[in-house]
Amino acid sequence: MSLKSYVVTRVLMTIPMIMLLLTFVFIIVRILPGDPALLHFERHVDPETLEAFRQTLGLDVPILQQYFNYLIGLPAGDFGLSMQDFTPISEHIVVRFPATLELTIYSMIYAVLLGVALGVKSAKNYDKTQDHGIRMFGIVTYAIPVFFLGMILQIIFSIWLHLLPTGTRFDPHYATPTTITGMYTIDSLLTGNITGFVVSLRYLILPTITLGTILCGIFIRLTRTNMLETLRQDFVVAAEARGLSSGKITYTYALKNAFLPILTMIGLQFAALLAGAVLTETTFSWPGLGTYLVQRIAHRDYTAIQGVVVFFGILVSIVTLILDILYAYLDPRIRL
Amino acid sequence: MANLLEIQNLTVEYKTRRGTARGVDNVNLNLEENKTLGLAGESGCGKSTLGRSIMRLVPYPGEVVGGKILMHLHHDVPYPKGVISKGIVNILDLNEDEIRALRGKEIAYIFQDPMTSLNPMIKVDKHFQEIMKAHDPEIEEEEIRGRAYEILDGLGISPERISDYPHQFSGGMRQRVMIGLGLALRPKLLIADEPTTSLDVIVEAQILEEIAELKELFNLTMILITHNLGVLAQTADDIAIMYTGRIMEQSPTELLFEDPLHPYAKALLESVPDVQHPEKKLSWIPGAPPDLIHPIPGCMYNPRCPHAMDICKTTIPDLITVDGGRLVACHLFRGD
Amino acid sequence: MALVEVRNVKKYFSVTKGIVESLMTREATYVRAVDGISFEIEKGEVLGLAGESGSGKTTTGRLCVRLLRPTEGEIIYNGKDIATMKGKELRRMRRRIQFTFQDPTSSLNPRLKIGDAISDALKLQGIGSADERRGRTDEILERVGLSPASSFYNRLPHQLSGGQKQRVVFGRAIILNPEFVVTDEPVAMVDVSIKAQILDLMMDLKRELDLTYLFISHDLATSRHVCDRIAIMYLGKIVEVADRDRIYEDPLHPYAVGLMNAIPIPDPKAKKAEAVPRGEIPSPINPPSGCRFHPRCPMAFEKCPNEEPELRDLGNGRQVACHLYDN
Amino acid sequence: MSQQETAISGVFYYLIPRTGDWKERSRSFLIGLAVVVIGSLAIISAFIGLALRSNSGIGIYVIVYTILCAFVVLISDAYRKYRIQEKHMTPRTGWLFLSAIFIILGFVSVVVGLFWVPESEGSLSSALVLGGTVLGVVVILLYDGYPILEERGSAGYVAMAGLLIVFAMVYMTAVSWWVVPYDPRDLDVGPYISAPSVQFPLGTTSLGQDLLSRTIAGGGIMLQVAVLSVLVCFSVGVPLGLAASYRGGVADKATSLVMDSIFAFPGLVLAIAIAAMLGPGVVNMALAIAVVYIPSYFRVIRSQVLTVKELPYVEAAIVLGARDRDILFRYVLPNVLPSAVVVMSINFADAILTAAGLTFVGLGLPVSVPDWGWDLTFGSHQLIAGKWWVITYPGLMIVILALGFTLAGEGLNEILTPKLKE
Repeated sequence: MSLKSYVVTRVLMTIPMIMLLLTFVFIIVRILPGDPALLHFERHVDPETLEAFRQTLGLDVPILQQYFNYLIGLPAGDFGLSMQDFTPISEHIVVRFPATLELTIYSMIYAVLLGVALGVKSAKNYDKTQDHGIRMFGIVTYAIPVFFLGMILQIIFSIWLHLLPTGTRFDPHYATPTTITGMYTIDSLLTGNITGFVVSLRYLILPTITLGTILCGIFIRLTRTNMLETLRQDFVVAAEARGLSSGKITYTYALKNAFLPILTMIGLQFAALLAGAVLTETTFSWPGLGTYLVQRIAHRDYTAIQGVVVFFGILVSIVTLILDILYAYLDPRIRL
Repeated sequence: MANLLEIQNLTVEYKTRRGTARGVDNVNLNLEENKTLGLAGESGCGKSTLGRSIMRLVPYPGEVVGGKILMHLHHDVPYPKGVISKGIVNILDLNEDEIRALRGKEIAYIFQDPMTSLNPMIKVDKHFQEIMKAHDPEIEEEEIRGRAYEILDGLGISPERISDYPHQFSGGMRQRVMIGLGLALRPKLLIADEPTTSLDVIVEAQILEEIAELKELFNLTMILITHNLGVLAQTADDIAIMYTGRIMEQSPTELLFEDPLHPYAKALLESVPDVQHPEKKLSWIPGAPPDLIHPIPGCMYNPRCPHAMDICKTTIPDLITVDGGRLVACHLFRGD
Repeated sequence: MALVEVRNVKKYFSVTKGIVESLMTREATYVRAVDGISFEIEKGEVLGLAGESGSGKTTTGRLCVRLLRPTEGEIIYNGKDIATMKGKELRRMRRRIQFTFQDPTSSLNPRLKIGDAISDALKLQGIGSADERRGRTDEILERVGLSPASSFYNRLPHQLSGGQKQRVVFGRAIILNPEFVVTDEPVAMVDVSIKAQILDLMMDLKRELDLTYLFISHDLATSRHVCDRIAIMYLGKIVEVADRDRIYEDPLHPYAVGLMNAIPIPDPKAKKAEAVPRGEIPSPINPPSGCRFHPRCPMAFEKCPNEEPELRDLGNGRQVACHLYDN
Repeated sequence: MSQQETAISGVFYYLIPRTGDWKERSRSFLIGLAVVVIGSLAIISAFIGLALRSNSGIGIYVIVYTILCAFVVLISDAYRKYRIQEKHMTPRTGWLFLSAIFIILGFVSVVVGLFWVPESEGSLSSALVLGGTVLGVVVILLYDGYPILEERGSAGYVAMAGLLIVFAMVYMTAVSWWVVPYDPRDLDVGPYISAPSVQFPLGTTSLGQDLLSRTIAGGGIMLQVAVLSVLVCFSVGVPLGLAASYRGGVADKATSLVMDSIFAFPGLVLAIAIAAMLGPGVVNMALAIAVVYIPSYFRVIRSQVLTVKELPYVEAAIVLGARDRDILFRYVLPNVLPSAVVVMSINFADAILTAAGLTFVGLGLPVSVPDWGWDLTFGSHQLIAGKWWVITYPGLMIVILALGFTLAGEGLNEILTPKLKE
């Protein structure tokens, strides 16, 4: 199959997946509970208020029509209105998403770097103490609830040692970097605001370590398994038999061959990363989409919950799509 | 003629969880220059392990535990940190850098499965670059290409295919690439480990033919490891028959086929189907080889041997020289 | 009448394509593993099927036991077409036609005792009570040389040697009293010193149980020792069929000639191989036009790339598909 | 080995653990063993010490009763082995016998519980049944499972460690209500958020609850949610995977697409959406989690079935006349179940972590029920004041429980699906 037709197929495959997802979320939020409007008001309200409430949110029309309105609105960026204050959810997303994105990007980089480094170390020392230690580290980090790790780090580095700040993204004593992308570290660099960069980076460190550490176990395991598998292959022995050095073989052969699975895993783990971000943000009062979602839960703001969930879903689909295409482009065995 | 390679009392052990198995047990072997030695035996007899230990590439968990592998170097072999001076060197005494300098440059190894012996992620020309750069970091890109073209052309692969990936080649072509890589630096010794076993009979004949031609052209000394005695009959000058990690008999090819001395060699030859003699009654050896983790005392062949005597069950027969420089390890030939 | 009659059988495997690609190109891509072959096997005969990997010989064997369903054509067994059989009828037919696999290790369930592996055949066919099945299994174990049966019955496959496993596979194949057994490379995975042991077992079983074999092997030297007739396949086609001695001593088809020349001979005094065909077997997705062997054939002439030769009878039970022998 | 003359001496023979030769052991193994044994003894004696001054007053008796149950199982197991050795029992009837012992013990425990403290309305009974069963299973695991696991080397030890941690946690939770020093629901048993002291060894919460009692008793909700969600996942995912992949065709493609879509979704976010709509409750939480993890089972089973279907020995069965259902139940199912068990074990850890996450974002149970997730959530508000103990102990408990399941899954994975051997 040619790369072009693969890309087309893959893009076409994403559409039914997103549709399925939208429908699924719609069913959960709008149909399962019966009447989300009634659910929103915990106590009894008078019928007129309820009716007006429904009308504003577009919940008064038949369910199928609601479904179509929702499908038609999405491509235009219409994620509906919040039940709490009737503001468009898309506005909140625009404001808060950069914070989440910044956190996830740094965490992913940290997780991949740490995971791959430890994985390589582990594979090179196969079945030795270091290998067992690193694998144990991977297993233990997998078993720690992300918010628990966040709290422990917060106590140690922020409260006891006063080394790093915590809570929110930026120090109120300084001017917030000018918004370009919404990601403070990038914005401050773009505007040449070094203080802003350092401050925002200091605020990022703890959440990034928290989220990244939880995730790095998977990359450790993946790198280790793939490297061991590659090092076991005939062509590695064949390369050794030709006099290539073991360092060269480890890094250019084994690591390079392990790179593609890692790429795939980055795509798969992006979803886990967003899920972890929800909890990390809440722990560190990081003003991203995750905290927004949790706040909306407390307010029983079901339309907002739906909007954020759908946004996350679409985001994941697109990231996976891009990585899949990248994979196909990089693997010589697929490119014919 | 002088010996290119002398193996003295070589013992290789595999330490597994179940126990220790001697893959190669006290083997002595001399290899004359410009000759082809066939190493034959059934699966698990240690012939591949023996070949690999010459390269110091015994697969994990195997380990050379004793003996010497002496190689006669006709000229100094430089490597990045020094020079191995000419004369006789013990391969087992070399350090990592030194043995790496010999691999590919003085000794080439061809593996059984061409499908897995080339790195699927890199192109064929990259394979050539790697081996040449490993032994001569200063070599020019141009020269690499030129030499690779020349070698591939000699093997019937058109030069424009040099920038293809391995998966774009058929099995026979890949094995030719492997041979080309092996001979790229004009080594003295070629160890071919079942080079045609995974190939079809026509391609097998083609490749054996090509190897024979290249041997003449490059003045190679060759060790051909195979279970197929038919292949050896046509190509080897001498044949060593192995069983349970020991050499049972070593004889010039014609003498071996005419009058095998060791009962095992005799039985093995009688079990080979011969397309030219359909009237030949095929025989077989009863029983199975002993488990090497629980070796039996004396000659390991004694439970299957029709001539087994009491001494066979207690004493390991030495490899002794009998008429005309033939070597045999059997108590039947004690008195000679 | 022949016991098995294969008439113009084809087996195409479709190559998986993307959704888009299948929309863009009309023509489906197929691997033509077997592309119109016909042959017959007489009762009590051993027909050898030889050829290189990719020639379609294993697919042919699998078609004959209906592990695969032919795309086209008929397989007449005892007067009945088994190519289209289904359900109960097919299950009953399976008692008569058996198959042995190349790799005895993977064709035995690693968790099943070998006795159970053999008696499973009876259980699957619903034959006999538990005691009867046990008795019959013991009999079969002894029959294939795994005696005493009681010491072998409870062993697991990994406790047996390669040769013993192949014996179990044969035991499983004969317990249903078949007439016709397709053996796919039965000695390819066993060591040379016990090859003859398996072949002896095969021939003993044939004599005692009146079996008919389709013996699939790439090893022509072995085939020469066991087969009565040999059919040579190339790229999904049969190129030559003849009695054993004729085909080895006087092969007609240029491919058969090349194949014979390439066989390694365990005799240092024998002549070296000569006139081995160039190149390698091409992909069966887009086989060459006309005679499929023509790009590699030393004798090819203008007719070969254009016209496909038919398998024609030259008398004496000899059939060749080559334009050199067009009258 | 079969020279036992009487049943008594035979049983006694099998009571001696089969441990292999001590001289062959490496020193690190012996040190490790000593650490494990001393550690376990310390924890057990601390637990018994706690039980002696329990709030219910009968804590120590509850523990003694469950140990008695384990002892009965131990003797029955030795008897079973003796009978099998003497060929009076087949392995099959041996296991039936053992199951019967378990059922009888369970029944006795129910009756004992009901008559001992009738006003507990069966909660004592369930504590006794669960506690006794868990200790019994641990005995079987140590006696019969250990030799099997030991053969597999380090993977065996990992699996063993994981399973023992899990069983220890389950046992602790099962008998917790009867051994804790204070009622974990009671407010104001001590000062608000006091640091660890003699009276409150782990300190108190912001509502004045005893943290030690809550830490011991707090696993119940999480375990219930985890067990329930894993059961739902398993009983939906496995049959669905089998059916879809075995039949193939459009149904398979459609189901796979749905499963892949769910799988690609951020799990916790989906669980949050579902749990938010379903409202609080053990069953609702379990369902929310189950939906997220069904695809893991489906995918593993599906890929396994597709592999197994092509195995030569399955083809051999087809040639022998096996029908589809023969193949599915006799060949495919036994081969894919080990993978499902591995997924299940890892899935327990996932379920526990997700449950904790749901509680953390405010979708948990009412605060009166002792739950590690809640204590952690509440404790997070006290963090800024440096009150570390409120979160540390419940958090550690979650980690240990999830770690137990992960270790068990990791070990079983290596044992049951051999991939990277030697």
